[in-house]
Amino acid sequence: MQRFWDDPVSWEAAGRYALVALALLAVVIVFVTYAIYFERKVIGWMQFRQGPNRTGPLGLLQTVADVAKLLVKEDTIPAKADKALFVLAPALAFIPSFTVLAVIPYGLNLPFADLNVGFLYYVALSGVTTIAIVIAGWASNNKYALLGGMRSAAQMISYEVPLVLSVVGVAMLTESLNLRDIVLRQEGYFWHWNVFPQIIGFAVFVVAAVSELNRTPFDLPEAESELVAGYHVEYSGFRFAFFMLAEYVYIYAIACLTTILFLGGWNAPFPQLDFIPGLVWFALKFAFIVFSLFWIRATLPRLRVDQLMGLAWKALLPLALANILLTALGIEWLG
Amino acid sequence: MSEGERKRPDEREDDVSAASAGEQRTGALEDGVSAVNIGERRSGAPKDGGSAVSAGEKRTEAPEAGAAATGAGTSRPEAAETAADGARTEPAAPARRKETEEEKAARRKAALEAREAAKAAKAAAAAQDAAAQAGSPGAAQAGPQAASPGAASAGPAGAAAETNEPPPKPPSPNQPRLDRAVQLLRELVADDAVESASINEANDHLPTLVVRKERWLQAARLFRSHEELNANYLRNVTGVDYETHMEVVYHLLSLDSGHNYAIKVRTDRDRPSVPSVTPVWETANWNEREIYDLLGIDFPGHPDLRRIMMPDDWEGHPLRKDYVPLDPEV
Amino acid sequence: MKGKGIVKGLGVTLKTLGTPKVTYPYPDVPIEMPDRFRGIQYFEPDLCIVCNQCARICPTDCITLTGKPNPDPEKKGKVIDTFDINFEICILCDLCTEVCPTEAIVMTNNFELAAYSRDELFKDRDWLYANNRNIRKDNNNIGAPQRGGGK
Amino acid sequence: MGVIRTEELLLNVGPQHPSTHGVFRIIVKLDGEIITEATPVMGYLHRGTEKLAESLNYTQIIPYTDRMDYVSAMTNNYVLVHAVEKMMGLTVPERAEFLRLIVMELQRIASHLVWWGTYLLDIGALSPFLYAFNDRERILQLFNELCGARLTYNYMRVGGVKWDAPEGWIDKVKAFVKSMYGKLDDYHALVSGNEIFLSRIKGVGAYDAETAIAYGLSGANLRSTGVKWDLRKNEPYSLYDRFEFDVPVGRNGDCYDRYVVRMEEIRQSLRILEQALEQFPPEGETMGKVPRVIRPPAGEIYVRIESPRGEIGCYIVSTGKAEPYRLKFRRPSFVNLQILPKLLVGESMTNLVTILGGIDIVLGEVDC
Repeated sequence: MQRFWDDPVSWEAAGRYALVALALLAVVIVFVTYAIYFERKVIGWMQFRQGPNRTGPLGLLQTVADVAKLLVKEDTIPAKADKALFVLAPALAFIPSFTVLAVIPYGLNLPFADLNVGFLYYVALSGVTTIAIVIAGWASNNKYALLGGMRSAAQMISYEVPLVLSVVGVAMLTESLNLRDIVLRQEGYFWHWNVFPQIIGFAVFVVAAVSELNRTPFDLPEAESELVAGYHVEYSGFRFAFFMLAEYVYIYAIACLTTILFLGGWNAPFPQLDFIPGLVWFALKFAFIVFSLFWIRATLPRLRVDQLMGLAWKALLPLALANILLTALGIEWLG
Repeated sequence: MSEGERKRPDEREDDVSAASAGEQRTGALEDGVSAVNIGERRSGAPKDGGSAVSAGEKRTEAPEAGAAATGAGTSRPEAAETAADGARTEPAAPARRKETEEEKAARRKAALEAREAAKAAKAAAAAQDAAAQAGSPGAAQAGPQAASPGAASAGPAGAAAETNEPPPKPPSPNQPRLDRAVQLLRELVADDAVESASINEANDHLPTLVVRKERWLQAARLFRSHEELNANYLRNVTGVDYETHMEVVYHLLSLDSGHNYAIKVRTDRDRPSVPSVTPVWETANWNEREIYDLLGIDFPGHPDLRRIMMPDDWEGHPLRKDYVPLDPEV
Repeated sequence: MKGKGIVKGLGVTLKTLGTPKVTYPYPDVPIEMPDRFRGIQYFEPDLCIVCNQCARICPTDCITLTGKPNPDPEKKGKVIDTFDINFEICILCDLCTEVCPTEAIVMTNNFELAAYSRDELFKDRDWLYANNRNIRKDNNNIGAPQRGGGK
Repeated sequence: MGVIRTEELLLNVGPQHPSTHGVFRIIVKLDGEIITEATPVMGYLHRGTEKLAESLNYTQIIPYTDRMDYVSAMTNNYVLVHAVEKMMGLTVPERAEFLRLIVMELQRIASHLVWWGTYLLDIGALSPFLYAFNDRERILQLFNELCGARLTYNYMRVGGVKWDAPEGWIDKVKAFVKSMYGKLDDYHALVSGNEIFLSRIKGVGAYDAETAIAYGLSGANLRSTGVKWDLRKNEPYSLYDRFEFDVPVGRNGDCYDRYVVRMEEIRQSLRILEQALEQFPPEGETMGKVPRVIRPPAGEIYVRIESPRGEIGCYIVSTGKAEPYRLKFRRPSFVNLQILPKLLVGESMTNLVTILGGIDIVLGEVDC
């Protein structure tokens, strides 16, 4: 769809853009709806429970009902909150989460915006969400929210460094930051995928990505048992829904990104399985990553703040740097 | 029933003098288990008069016992106390008692329940040497509970000077420990540190000491640090409102030897105050706050004496017997 | 090695993913309570001899009852007139059924008491009489040696 | 750096907070995330049990003890009836005593399971809570069959127990004990080796034996420092002197040791249960000879037993009436909690939760 860029400026073209964007929005919303459902189901099953099963057949409408409830709920703003910022924060968290999706290629012929710095674009925009979380924590005028916001700022900034550095190896191999090129570089079967030459980078990326998502075991900004709900403790109704939505859209984005950067995007793992369309492969890998995130959430306890920082700066950063060095040496010696 | 008792303390003095005449009534227990004693006595050798005498003796033996002074033949602590106080001043210990229908009921029941309760009493006394029972079973059964605290109690006149036990009682296994503790307190704290000392036989022969309030802090330090006593663990602190006075009970334990002690410190009821032992055992901290909160006993020396259970602006101290809730519905 | 414990933990949760679930669809399928379950009392007015024992033993004073002279002049004693249990404060401790000499008040296995108003929790003798399903069979087991109990 | 002015943050944790296990409140002063001062506030669940008891007879008090430490109601039942029995010199039939011991040990397991699940939840793991409650549910089911309630049992009576074991119950307990060993291994596999979890609790909230004794700690809180003091062994009550079991102790007195001690206690309880179920008398009375109206002789008594949380004591002053003149419970949670402010200073907000959870309190008992 890169060719959109070359289209003449016309109502027809604009209409097509809008349609495709809306279609993507619909896909993402459906994903978020069922990701939440799926997460609750998986975690339920892992805990001898059924998960949601009462709203709609098999509980399929549970999330729909939840969202509907959130949307019609009373919108409360604490009296002493900074109203402008309080209102701004959810939007600021939500908008970048959608915009980053523009650069994700789902198949060879299915890229949206084929930026040549696709990965940088992702990192840059997702950083805005951090600001939104800090703003939310501050504007709520609540001590728990403030602590959550502060934790979030420290955590997001710390983990963005190893996150970016861990991908440098991939970029060096590909000699591009264009996400489509990165997949094309992994053309072939599973032994061609970046995950093997970049195993250290992959490990660092996964840990840093989970942390960027604020999910267990790195969910300190909203650590329930300590900070009640962290930065969004004062939010309710649709403002809270926006934070929730942003979180799950980022899961979507990170899962896509991991698939693209390390798992060969839409490529089939074995030559025998080539007949299955690339989009299906993409979806499968994507689903596996999402499942892993839920699985981790069902199992692991939470880190402590100092350990979190220690992990980022003392373990992940050196590893990421070592990975760059090794990649460079590898390229130099093995070609 | 309890309301009636509430009023009693006022008339206490009269009661005391009045009751002194009626010593025969000492056995006037209400009914049930305690009533057994009467039944036993009645069926046993001693007639009423005789039993009264023995009960009177027991009472004089047990001035420290507070509620434990069962021998006073009373089920009401203020009466027990009165009796005990009386005992200290005049050896002919008075007992005031409402005889009336309660006792009649008791008598009626006594025949029925005597056997069961006697068995219970026997079991309670079982810890004592069998010899004593064999020697005088009737006597042993007549008032085992009363006798047991009294067994090792200090002298009647409140001198608390001798801790030797009256001859008929066999020594408790913990008697030497009690004696030693008393001796140590006398030597190292002050001559008058111990008001009385006894063995609480029902409670695994627990050595029980009543320590003078003024000496309590020193005594506590001694208990904590003396290598023989070495009571390094404070199990429990309880405040009790006996309506005539307040009492704080400390249960001490030496984790090394496994020895237990119970220490009681008495204080008057109008301005109750007991020195805090929080500097000695940290455990006392919240316990004393709780006692302050619920009973209103002051603990000078406590680092942070505030209410702990009730709201800060609560009026009164609920566990006091004369507490009247502001709103009776609550 | 680091991470072994985490992997082991992940294994346990993954294993659980496939095990049978233990939850049950409660409001759709009623829960069968064991016979001894202490639920809302059932009251049989004809058996009551107005001995007041239940009201006296009640630790929370939630039982109030009044009797009236037996309408049948042939018989002595009283019969029950009103009998109310306040389920706001009843703790279903089983003591009233334990002391009842005639088993006029017994426990049932019903436990659903939720109501929108506190007033609805004040149950009178008719309501308690109508609560006649799932009545407990064995009511006053205290101390009684049971046939075949245990082993 | 002196140019940046910082101020302490006064944070009110509780009484409504996910990790205070009820309605406990701590006012903490924070410097950043480091606690400089902690002031516990309690009493939100104070129901005046001791005051109420003064107007109730002993049988009526038993349901109230259920509600003190509602996670371990059986041991509360026991401490009261045991005190009264001791005062009256009653003997309890062996079968009843066995039943009491079995339910108390089951209760200890159930209570430790609740602790384990909620502790892990405090630390951020979701699943252990459900795993623990799944197995606890089986114990509650057993209790439900035995005495008709799942939480507030009102099972024990002065002189015996209310119900004899129903048919097949003993076999069910046996089956449970057998399967619980395997479950315990699962628990260990699930979290005990988890590096994140270990790094969260190792070395956190440590104190030495001397401090523990000075603060009157009991139960696992005391044993984690290496003091081998278990009332079941040191001052045996009930039938505990008939069974073989070990008293696990720790060394460093930190949260990790407390964790290990409690987990091991579950195993030891299972051992006790195995032996008790083996020796369970096939027949016999479950209620001793007790006067119709329970009137302990005038006097006083302090008895103590080992509850899952430590030494629970009962001090009764009786004047020979059917109601106690004064009834005081020594609640282990209340006493153990005293050390909290001392432990918290210098720790982070995250460790507040870890340490508080590690002490294992039940608010019904703290506030009584």
